[in-house]
Amino acid sequence: MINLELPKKIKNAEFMAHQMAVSVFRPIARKYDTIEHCDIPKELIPIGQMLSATTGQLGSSGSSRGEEVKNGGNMQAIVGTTEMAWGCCGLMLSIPGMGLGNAAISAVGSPEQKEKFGKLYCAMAITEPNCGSDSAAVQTTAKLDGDEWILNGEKIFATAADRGDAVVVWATLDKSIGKAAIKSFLVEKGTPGMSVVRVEDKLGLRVSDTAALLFDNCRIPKENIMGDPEIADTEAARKKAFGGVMQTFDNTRPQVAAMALGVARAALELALELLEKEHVKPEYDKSLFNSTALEAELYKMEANLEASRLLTLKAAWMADNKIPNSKEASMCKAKAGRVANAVTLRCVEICGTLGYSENNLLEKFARDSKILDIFEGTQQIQQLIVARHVLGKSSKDLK
Amino acid sequence: MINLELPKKIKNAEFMAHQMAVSVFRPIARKYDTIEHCDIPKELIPIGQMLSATTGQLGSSGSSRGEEVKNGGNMQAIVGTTEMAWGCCGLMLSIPGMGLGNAAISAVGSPEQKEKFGKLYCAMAITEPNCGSDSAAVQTTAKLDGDEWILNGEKIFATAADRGDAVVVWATLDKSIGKAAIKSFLVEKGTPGMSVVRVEDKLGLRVSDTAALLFDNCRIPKENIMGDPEIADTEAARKKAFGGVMQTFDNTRPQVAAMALGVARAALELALELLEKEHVKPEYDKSLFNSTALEAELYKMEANLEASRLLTLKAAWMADNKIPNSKEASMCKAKAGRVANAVTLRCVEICGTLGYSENNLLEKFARDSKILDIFEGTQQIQQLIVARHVLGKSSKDLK
Amino acid sequence: MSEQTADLLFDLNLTEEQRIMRESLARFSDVEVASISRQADEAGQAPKGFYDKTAELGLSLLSIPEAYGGAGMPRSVLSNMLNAEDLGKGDMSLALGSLTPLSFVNMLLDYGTEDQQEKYLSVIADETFKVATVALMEPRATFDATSSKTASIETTAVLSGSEYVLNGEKSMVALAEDALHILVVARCEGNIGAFIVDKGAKGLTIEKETFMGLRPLSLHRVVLSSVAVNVNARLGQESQPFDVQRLVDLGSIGLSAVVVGCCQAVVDYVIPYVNERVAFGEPISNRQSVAFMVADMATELEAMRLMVYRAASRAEQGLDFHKEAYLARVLVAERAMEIGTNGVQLLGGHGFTREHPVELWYRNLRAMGILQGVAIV
Amino acid sequence: MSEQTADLLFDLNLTEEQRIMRESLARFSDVEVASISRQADEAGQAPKGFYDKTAELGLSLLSIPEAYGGAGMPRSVLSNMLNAEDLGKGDMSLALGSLTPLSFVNMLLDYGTEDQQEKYLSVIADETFKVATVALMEPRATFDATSSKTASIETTAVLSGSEYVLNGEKSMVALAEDALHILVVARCEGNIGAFIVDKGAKGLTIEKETFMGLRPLSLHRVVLSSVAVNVNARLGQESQPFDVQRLVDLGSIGLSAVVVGCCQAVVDYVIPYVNERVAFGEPISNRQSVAFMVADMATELEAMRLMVYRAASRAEQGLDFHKEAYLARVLVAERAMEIGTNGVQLLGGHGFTREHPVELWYRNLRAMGILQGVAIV
Repeated sequence: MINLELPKKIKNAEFMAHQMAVSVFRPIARKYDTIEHCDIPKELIPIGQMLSATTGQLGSSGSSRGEEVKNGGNMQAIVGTTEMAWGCCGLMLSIPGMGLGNAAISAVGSPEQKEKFGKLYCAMAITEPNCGSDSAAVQTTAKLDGDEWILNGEKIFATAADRGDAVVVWATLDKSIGKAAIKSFLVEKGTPGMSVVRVEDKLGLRVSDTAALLFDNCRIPKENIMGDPEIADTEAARKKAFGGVMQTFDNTRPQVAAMALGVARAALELALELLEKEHVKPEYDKSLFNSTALEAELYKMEANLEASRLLTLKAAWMADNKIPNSKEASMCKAKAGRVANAVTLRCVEICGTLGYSENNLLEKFARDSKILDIFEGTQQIQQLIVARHVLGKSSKDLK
Repeated sequence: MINLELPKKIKNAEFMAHQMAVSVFRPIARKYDTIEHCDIPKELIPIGQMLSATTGQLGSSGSSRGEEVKNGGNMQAIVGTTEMAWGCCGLMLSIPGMGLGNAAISAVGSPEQKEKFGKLYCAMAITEPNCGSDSAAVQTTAKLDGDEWILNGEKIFATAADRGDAVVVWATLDKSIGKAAIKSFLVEKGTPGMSVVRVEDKLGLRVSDTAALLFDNCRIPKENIMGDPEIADTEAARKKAFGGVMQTFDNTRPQVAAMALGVARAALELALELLEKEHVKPEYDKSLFNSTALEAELYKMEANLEASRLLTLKAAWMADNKIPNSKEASMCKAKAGRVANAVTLRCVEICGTLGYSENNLLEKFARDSKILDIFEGTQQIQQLIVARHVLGKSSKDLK
Repeated sequence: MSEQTADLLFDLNLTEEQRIMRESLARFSDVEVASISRQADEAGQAPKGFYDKTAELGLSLLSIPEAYGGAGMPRSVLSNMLNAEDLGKGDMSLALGSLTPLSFVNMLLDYGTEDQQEKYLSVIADETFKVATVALMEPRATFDATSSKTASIETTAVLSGSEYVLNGEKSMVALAEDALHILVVARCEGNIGAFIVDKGAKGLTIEKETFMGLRPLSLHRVVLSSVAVNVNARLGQESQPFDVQRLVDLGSIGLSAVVVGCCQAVVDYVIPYVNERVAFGEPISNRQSVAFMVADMATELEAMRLMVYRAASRAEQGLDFHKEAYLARVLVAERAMEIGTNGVQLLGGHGFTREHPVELWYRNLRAMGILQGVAIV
Repeated sequence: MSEQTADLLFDLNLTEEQRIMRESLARFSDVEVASISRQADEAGQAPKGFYDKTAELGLSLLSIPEAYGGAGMPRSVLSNMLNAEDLGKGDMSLALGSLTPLSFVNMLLDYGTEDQQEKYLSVIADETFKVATVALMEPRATFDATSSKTASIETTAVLSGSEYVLNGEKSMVALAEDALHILVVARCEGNIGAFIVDKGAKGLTIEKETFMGLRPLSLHRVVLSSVAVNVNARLGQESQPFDVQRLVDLGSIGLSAVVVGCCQAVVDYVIPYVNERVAFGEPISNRQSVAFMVADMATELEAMRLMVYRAASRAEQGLDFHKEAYLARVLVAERAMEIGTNGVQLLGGHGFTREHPVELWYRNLRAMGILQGVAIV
């Protein structure tokens, strides 16, 4: 039966995450935004330990159990992420042990790899200076030399690559082959030949470290390749191999949408709080054009935010029910990303000097939100994916 | 010195056009919208005679005289068109003798052609069933057979082609050559082989006749070709030949923008009138977010309309001053087209039952305005042209 | 309505009954509604016999108690919403017309006394289409029935002996000319009440109104000039006063559902069109400006649908649904009208002609920004 | 100001003087302003000596009468606007900082008595940068100085003997800490007045405020706790009362001009970037989603500029310009903030880093939605 309310179990998870956001994240959000570059914030260490011990809420894959569940790990991860991002999205991304690399290892790592790297804080390095959303254009190479892989290349925008214990690195076995030759490799911190070139100064999410890495004849053990070391030789197998890589995005995109929901709701709630002090309170008791401009703006923001939330929940529900959700994952990311950016910016504007000031978190939310419409595929990439699904187009026809 | 006010001369022309719109067009606008298909509305015949006798305000090309004028025929045509469209855009397009074909003849016709066809009501037939904004894809053929051209093909969306006395038809001398082989031909009404297939039923601009024409071995005299009958054989000459064809758009696009301005301003004024009866009156005395939703909406519409108006005036001013204005012509058409559609629709909405009702003209303006964002190049085509200019792209790079 | 809902799982699946109903309504909507949409628009009315066909679907009958000749099924806002969506996909005007008696039925089920239900519902419960309608809106730009606190409703009902005397003007009343009963919403002693006015009442004038869209719906101006009705014609009792907010909210859900159906029709129509239409040597859907517009339409349509479903499912569960219905309306109004506009834009000049249905949807979808409160769910 | 303007032709050409000034300011803006924009943002202040360099341009001096040490040129809103645009292209904060004394000068030229002009303007007319500023805004979300009819200005001035006593809080006051004089706008006997408060006045507290953007501008909270000023410190006389609306309108024109300059910088930066950046085998500018975004930015920038030029040219001609300034602000606010956002979006992840200036423009351009009324033109 159609029901779009969250069940108690999920509500409880939401409540717990919210409590953590209120008590741990919010009080230190401004402080670490100002500090910007630092080690793992100490307040996050117990949280990392706690989350690693339970099912990692941030690692979205593989969480739904064998039993027939309709509202499982994906939905739970959505509400958890939303609440933590409500607290501070930058801090959430800085929780040790909750890296994107960890998610990849738990999804496609071998038992040995899970054993060895599962407890570490693992970053993910995909993007390169000359390939943004074009994941198939990886130029970093991996060459087998006896019992070792030799990695060469440069990676940018690797979240937690400076603070992490290890990095999952995408590299190609053979540039001439394309997608099918792209594999991922586990590189431990301190491996000779891997160096952090710089940690980025950013507009927002300042507490989260975003590093550029250089691989200069970096040698790692042969068994540190993830998945099948062979290059698929049929078109179908090639597609499948790269598809596996791309599929992780179907799980992570709703997660980024959830971050966007959290940040945007945080901004909207704070704006309402500030406005209520000046006796502005939306009552939903007049039609849009019979309201004040401020009320109308608040209603429109709330409507778009709620719409984004429902799209995101749907994508998660589909994943929990093993229904392919690539289109819906991009739909929710596209809408939540642009809505969150628009909402946080509008909240700054409607709160005037208070919104623009560092005395409140609104301006921080507006800075943090921009990247949520960019990473894990920009707005434009999401539109492309949705359009290909809807129109039945290949990536060759619709570029 | 920078001045964006209209000089007295132009203001006077504006005033006269407005008077005509008020006294002739407005009173019969609803009537002819309802009748839809009819002969030339009799009320327009004296207007056509009057305008033909003076400089045709609708024929935008060739109107600026030899003397050094800064505010000449183009600007005058803009304000005249705006005011007439304010009255009723469909009626304006139905004024006999003011067809797009007339503009083409006065721009590129030979003295003999001007003599013979100048006094007739001439339509223009460019679009074909399988080419919309892609003017270079013309499939209608013209073949020289002794002293006659034989035309074969089908044309659609030819304004005034049913009511007009003659049609300017675009046809290709050789499909394999492309743009350079496209020429225009004068075909008199009643020529055997040319028939009106149908007159379109439309969403808006109902009084204006939009016809589909069939050419089935239609023979016309050899001298009815306009411009050079030879096919340019160098790349540069080819570009120039087709460029000449395309250049007429640089003159007509600001004219369509002017129509959009007129229709949108008509809607906004009527909405204000209806709202004032219910004691809503924008005073510009509060900041946007301290206004009511209705006021804020009115301010935003007015700002965008004024912006479109200034862009259009700039394009006309450039033309009057012989400054190439292809980019600006597309900019003003793009913005005025989308703004006019949005404004007219919003006026319907904010006036509720009154806006949606046939008792007022708001709903008609909202129907009429849609095509203004489509014909003479859709919104998307204008964006393409502006983008090519701004980014320095060829039509091959940016499709 | 239950006070507290069970701990349901988040679910987007239909019940088996809903699934079967959808299948049959989808077929009906396609074969009997969409196929006559253009003809009805040009004629400005539904073809003869059309509404009797819809009566056979039993839409108004379902939740009328068996004692009064109905099917006696529990009223389901969700199922009604799904029906509205399916019919709306065929044609908005014909959908709203078909469901007009249901709005009257729903108001009587919610607020009518037993006597009122018996008297009026047994008339509606018929195999041929019996018309009753609700008159809420008034002909003013700033009219707003969203809140009973506003003074926007100017039609008045004044108690005089054993009668209420009604004065005022109502607008956009569907099928009023054929209606056996019109439920008129009016101000009465500082409150808002609803009064059943019978066909042919003295002082009642009904004029056809024509609009940009919804032309076959047959909308009317209803002028009440000292129309007297018996006190028994006032809906509801002291204990359960008539709630105009609820009427408006259910109206938002119902209209939004019809509109979601229509937007689905737009999306379904433009996709093959842009894939087949060639310009500059390729299907126009190979261009990002076209493809992204379609992607956005599909995304917003999905978002609209989920918003409407949530409001309806809360209503069904007896949870408060005012805010959800309000926000659904805000989103649907903005996006649906945009989809209507883009439908024409994607077809270019062809979209402007009446050869294609997009111009009709352009006109009809604007109603989402205008209409308020007819409780067809 | 003349009462009635001559019948000028529509014209977008600059005067010869303006053309020459543009050339030299464009060079200055590029070499001396844009080059230090990032450094100043990170430092949260203009580099030492920067403002003295701008003083050499004579921006504040130009229209100060020769008798007080100025150049005695007629004040030109148009020329000032062009200067603001050119400086804004280099950096919004540094532009607004450079022009801050001019806002004080302009207010004195418009409303000051001869005595006031002599006393205060001769201090400003100096080859080194002398700071005076205007304090209008207050730290509230709904603060609105657009209308003198609103009660939005809460700072008060109460006449007590030969003094006015000022109480209240002002926000976003540029360069207040270094200001020799602060012109404080306050409510006084039901009207709005402007009062010159000198540096170090008793009861005056100045605190640094930090914002999302405009970080080098050095904005301050100015708290007035029973600050007493002589009656002669009240700007203007009975005959020409201080006009807060005019202040706000000139402020809109000036800020809009600075913002137009900044938007030009964004457009100029993204064009080569998207032409050079390759993804999926081609420059990203070959994709319609990217190319159309740039086309739209360029179109709206042109529209913004024309709106601002029109308002300024009307002010220059002595025509009423309130509505034009108001509408220019409405358009510029919406579009400039959009251009700021799209600047980052076009650079993708790179735009999010502080290696590129787009994130700085993203932050600075939001000020267009916040700041009100500093008459720098």
